[in-house]
Amino acid sequence: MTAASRLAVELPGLNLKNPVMPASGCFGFGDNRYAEMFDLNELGAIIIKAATLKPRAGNPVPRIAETTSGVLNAVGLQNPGVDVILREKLPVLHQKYPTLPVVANIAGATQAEYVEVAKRMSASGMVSALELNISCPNVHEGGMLFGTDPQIAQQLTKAVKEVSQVPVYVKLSPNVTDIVAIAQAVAAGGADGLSMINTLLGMRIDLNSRKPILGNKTGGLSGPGIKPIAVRMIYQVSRAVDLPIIAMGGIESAADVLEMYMAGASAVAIGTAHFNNPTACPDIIKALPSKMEDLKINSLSELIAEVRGGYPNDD
Amino acid sequence: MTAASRLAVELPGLNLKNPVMPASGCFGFGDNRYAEMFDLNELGAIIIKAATLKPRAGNPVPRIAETTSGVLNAVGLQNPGVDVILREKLPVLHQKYPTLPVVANIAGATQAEYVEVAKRMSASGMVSALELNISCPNVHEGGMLFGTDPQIAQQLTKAVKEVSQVPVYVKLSPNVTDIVAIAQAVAAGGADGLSMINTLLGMRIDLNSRKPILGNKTGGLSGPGIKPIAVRMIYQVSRAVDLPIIAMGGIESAADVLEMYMAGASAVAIGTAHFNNPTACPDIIKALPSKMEDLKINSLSELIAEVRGGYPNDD
Amino acid sequence: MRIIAQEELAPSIYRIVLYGKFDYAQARPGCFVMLKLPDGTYQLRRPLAIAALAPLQETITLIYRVVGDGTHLLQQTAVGAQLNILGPLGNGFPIENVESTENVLLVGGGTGVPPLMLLAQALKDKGCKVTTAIGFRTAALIFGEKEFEDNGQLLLATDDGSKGFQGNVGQLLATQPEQTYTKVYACGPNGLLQMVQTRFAGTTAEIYLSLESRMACGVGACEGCVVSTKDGTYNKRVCVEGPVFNGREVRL
Amino acid sequence: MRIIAQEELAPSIYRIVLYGKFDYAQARPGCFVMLKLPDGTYQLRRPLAIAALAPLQETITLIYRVVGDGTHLLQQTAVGAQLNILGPLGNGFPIENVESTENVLLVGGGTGVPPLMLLAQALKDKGCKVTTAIGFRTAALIFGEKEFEDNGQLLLATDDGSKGFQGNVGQLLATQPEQTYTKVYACGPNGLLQMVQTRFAGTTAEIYLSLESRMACGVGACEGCVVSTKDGTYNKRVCVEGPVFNGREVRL
Ligand SMILES: Cc1cc2nc3c(=O)[nH]c(=O)nc-3n(C[C@H](O)[C@H](O)[C@H](O)COP(=O)(O)OP(=O)(O)OC[C@H]3O[C@@H](n4cnc5c(N)ncnc54)[C@H](O)[C@@H]3O)c2cc1C
Ligand SMILES: Cc1cc2nc3c(=O)[nH]c(=O)nc-3n(C[C@H](O)[C@H](O)[C@H](O)COP(=O)(O)OP(=O)(O)OC[C@H]3O[C@@H](n4cnc5c(N)ncnc54)[C@H](O)[C@@H]3O)c2cc1C
Ligand SMILES: Cc1cc2nc3c(=O)[nH]c(=O)nc-3n(C[C@H](O)[C@H](O)[C@H](O)COP(=O)(O)O)c2cc1C
Ligand SMILES: Cc1cc2nc3c(=O)[nH]c(=O)nc-3n(C[C@H](O)[C@H](O)[C@H](O)COP(=O)(O)O)c2cc1C
Ligand code: FES
Ligand code: FES
Repeated sequence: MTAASRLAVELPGLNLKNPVMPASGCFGFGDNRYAEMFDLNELGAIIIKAATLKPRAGNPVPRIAETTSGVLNAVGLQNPGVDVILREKLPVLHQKYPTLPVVANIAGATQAEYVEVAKRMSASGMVSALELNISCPNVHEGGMLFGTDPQIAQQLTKAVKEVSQVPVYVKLSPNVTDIVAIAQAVAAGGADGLSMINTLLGMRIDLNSRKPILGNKTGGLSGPGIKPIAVRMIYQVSRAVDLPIIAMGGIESAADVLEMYMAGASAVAIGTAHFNNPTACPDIIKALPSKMEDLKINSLSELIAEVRGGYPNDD
Repeated sequence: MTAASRLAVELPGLNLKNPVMPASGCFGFGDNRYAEMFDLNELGAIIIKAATLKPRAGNPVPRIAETTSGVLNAVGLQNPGVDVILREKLPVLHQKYPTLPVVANIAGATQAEYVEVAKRMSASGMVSALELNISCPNVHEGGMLFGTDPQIAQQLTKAVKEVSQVPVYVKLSPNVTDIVAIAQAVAAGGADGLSMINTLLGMRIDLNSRKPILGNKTGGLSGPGIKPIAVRMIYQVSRAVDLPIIAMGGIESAADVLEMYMAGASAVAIGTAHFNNPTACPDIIKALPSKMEDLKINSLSELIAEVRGGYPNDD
Repeated sequence: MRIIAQEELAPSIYRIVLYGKFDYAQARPGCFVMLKLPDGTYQLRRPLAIAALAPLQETITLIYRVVGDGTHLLQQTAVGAQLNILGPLGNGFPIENVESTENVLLVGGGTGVPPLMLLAQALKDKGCKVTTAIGFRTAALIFGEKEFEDNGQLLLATDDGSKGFQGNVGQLLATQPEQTYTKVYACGPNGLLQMVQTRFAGTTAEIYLSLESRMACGVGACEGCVVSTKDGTYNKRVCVEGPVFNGREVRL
Repeated sequence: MRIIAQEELAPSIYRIVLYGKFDYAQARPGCFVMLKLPDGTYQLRRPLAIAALAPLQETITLIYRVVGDGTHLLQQTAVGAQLNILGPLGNGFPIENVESTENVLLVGGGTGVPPLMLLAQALKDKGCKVTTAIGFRTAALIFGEKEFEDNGQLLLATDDGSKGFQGNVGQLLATQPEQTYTKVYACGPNGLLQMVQTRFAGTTAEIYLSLESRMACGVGACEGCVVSTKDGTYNKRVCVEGPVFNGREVRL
């Protein structure tokens, strides 16, 4: 087996030479200076910032606060709206990296909005899959509710699936009592895959002002501190729902990637790690083969088969 | 105001010279070698390990795994049972430290068990308050369910309150979609206070064996990585429910204590921090006055009044 | 880059000199770097302005105030240690079109002073007449005096009057005769920047303000650091479209 | 305590010597310390056995294998650095009642070897006849040879036969003539301990096994490190009632 095929994975709509992609919101539309630091063609794919129907200005600043082994963000889905993204952002990305699979993260305040964004985005010919963001903790309408009520989540998934011309991954919120119930609901709604986890709702308070640091008060917690929660949820969901999972939540290294695979992942996304290490994605991609060799893992696709085929023997 | 009264706080059943207590499960029954490293009389109070009706052997080992800025534990409420605790553990503690307030953490698999433990424990004359553990993620019966369903939580609280001769603090689980709903339910059940947060359900997988490290597979995540989640939940609950809160979750320093107060806490408990720093509690108690001075906080009781009296003006 | 010197300039204010590979050609006054803290605990780099540049010696100088854990750790870091530096970042102060005949004003306060040091030198090199007005809480906290005096005229203010004018920089400027500055560059707390906006609104001076904002990426990827201009809400990212903004357009 | 020496004994095996205040009087062979890693990221201390003690020089010696992040960081820590040490902890091997006439066997493997080094010396000091059987994967990984030879007879096994007996320690012991050891002390992986239990079950020897367990507190506060004996399930804490248990009682 060649080094290349060791890392290749196949998911609905995503035929990836390696499983590593920047997570939504941490890499813009590829139109930032990270893109000067390595060739985006090295990526397995790219997940772009959330798109909404109308432009969104997002939340008041400050939007960023650091925590121990984590970051709180309350960007609030700032984006120029689906039409500008389709007109100005995606064509540039597509032209520069014609073979780079693009996953479009989409969000909305109502089901109708989600459906409309999904329709336009998936019809563009420039995206390989949608990532249905039903889990943003930083918006006050919709956002999170879609991700915490199984019935609403299922309906939304179904509605989006009906209009989407590309596979739909539903991005789950960890801020729920029972992640498996939500995963089962979106599976019943026809999701092609899952993406997990989004951020955990958190807060920091400034001791001098005695007020929350973030303009939005609460924000989403990401980074290595949340990885054990992500691993647990992916493990639980992968045993209950037969859908591929794009894993995220604190991944910083090849070892972290493999831990996600052993939990049940089929691909991975990297968010917060970029902030310390702009070349986190290519670094991880480079480190994977030798780490796999150490652990006697021949290929990621075999690892997926082993982990996800092995459940009946699991106690 | 004297240095002493700056730290004094009054909560139902707990008239504390300072607000700092070891968290349940991280300090046994005071019968461990931490007690050789400082005088437990320095503590505001002590929360003892969970008591159940029958002795519990707990979960299979390994029970401990480290994560980035966190610890996973799956001890599984190992304890010798309420009768042994009342006969052998509490008398020793009480005799050595006659003025140290003791909070007894109690757990059960059924409501009847909780009620029985509460009855015996609270009648002992050796505990100042109960901490109703409806949030242990590491037991397969009861435990967590009591903490995730508002109705069940309310019923249980009510039943325990009916038999308890001391105030009852209900310890909430963070593994829920809506912590406020649970807090409101236990308030309606008659809780005298809240204790939050217990651990977040997490997992680590060993890359060599490809299996979860913990014998119980999942475990409870504690430590500084979860602090932003604790702060957020305490902030939300303190605005919705008029009960004092004993705050915990990643507290390591006097600054962390004050952040919890600004979120809405009335007292604090320290768990994981002991593992690195056995004298975490006395160190924090010593550091509090000068940190308060820096921040122009005259006394903790005034801070509580300011924070929790100030909500109407909050936007 | 390697730390080759670190010294206290004033209480809590440190100058750190870093040696090594850096894109010196791209660095302009007002640009900043994102410095990775030498401890894996921290998830975010810290933005610090470039205070001096020596391309031939291959060094850059940063001046920072110890305000929290990250800057505290930086201060504890020994000479000889390697620091991972991302930059130069940001647009920097626009000085391409400044003529040698121009009369320019620099206004700074606190940790807004360091980028002005590099700017003063660049403007002086162009031959302009540079006036710098900077304010500190008290005399003991003053730094950069010599650098500004070397490059033009320095107006000093201290809140307690222990050195220079007693009061803040705004009050100091109010005492100055109306001057016809062609350009005003400012960096410092928001209050100071607002004062500059107001003070020079009625003049013909071009106003350039360098802003601070909490940043995650520093490279335009996260939308964390945004600011509003008269054209929109949160429509500009401080890390890429800034940190320097047209003072007549940016909303503070 | 301060690191005053650190050296590689074999690939991935390091000896570190710490100087300073320590409760030397309480430290016995088989006791361990909980070492705080010199980086705030880590929430848990690392348990390491005491391999040598020099109360007069005020030093303790630890020998550790680099297996994960924590031991890797320890290996990177420079001589001169301060380490926070909690200990001595644990019960240690019972040697009070050992007579000078006794014939004792020590059995070890891997990172179970270090505590036996201190034990061998203590038993030799008592005048006993000490035989040590230790196993390694291959000759290059052997350490402690001199220490054990100085204190009695050493039987070496390597899995690949590159030095001493070819095979594991169990197989090595099987080749030895039946001896009448009065006491057998063992430390190492569970497989080795189980072998010792079985091998000496039919003899009259007292058997003492030193166990490893994942620990949080190390002082009996968390119930994290428990082990079962014939009297109950998870009824003993390795950190306080252990790490040394009666081999006829403990369930592995
Ligand atoms: C473009 C730019 C240039 C700057 N140049 C300088 C300089 O030359 N000298 C100097 O002393 N300071 C400068 N600052 C401010 C400096 O970044 C902060 O003081 C520093 O990040 C504080 O880090 P800390 O870990 O000590 O504080 P903490 O409060 O512990 O930091 C926590 C988080 O908040 C962020 N943060 C805290 N204060 C600020 C702030 N004022 N601005 C932006 N982020 C902040 C930190 O970066 C970090 O992410 C600049 C900021 C920006 C945006
Ligand atoms: C009483 C006792 C004495 C010991 N004495 C020695 C000794 O003298 N020399 C030596 O090399 N090793 C010894 N060990 C094992 C040593 O504690 C581990 O190898 C070490 O903690 C690994 O840390 P790490 O960060 O490198 O590994 P990681 O795997 O990254 O550690 C993660 C966590 O798991 C724990 N852990 C991992 N492996 C073990 C293990 N085998 N036993 C207990 N906890 C573990 C760590 O302490 C830490 O909490 C002893 C263990 C115990 C319980
Ligand atoms: C600054 C920032 C912005 C984010 N924006 C989005 C977003 O627009 N849509 C989305 O689905 N997730 C968003 N996320 C969540 C990430 O995609 C990811 O799910 C989460 O951060 C966990 O991964 P990490 O720990 O690797 O960052 C954002 C995260 C951060 C830190
Ligand atoms: C080893 C360990 C054992 C615990 N046992 C209990 C317990 O018996 N009952 C309980 O209510 N909480 C238990 N907890 C949870 C703590 O009391 C506390 O709520 C939690 O750890 C968060 O605080 P921390 O981050 O300061 O540790 C345990 C935590 C740990 C780490
Ligand atoms: S800090 Fe990320 S866009 Fe500016
Ligand atoms: S490690 Fe805590 S009881 Fe042993």
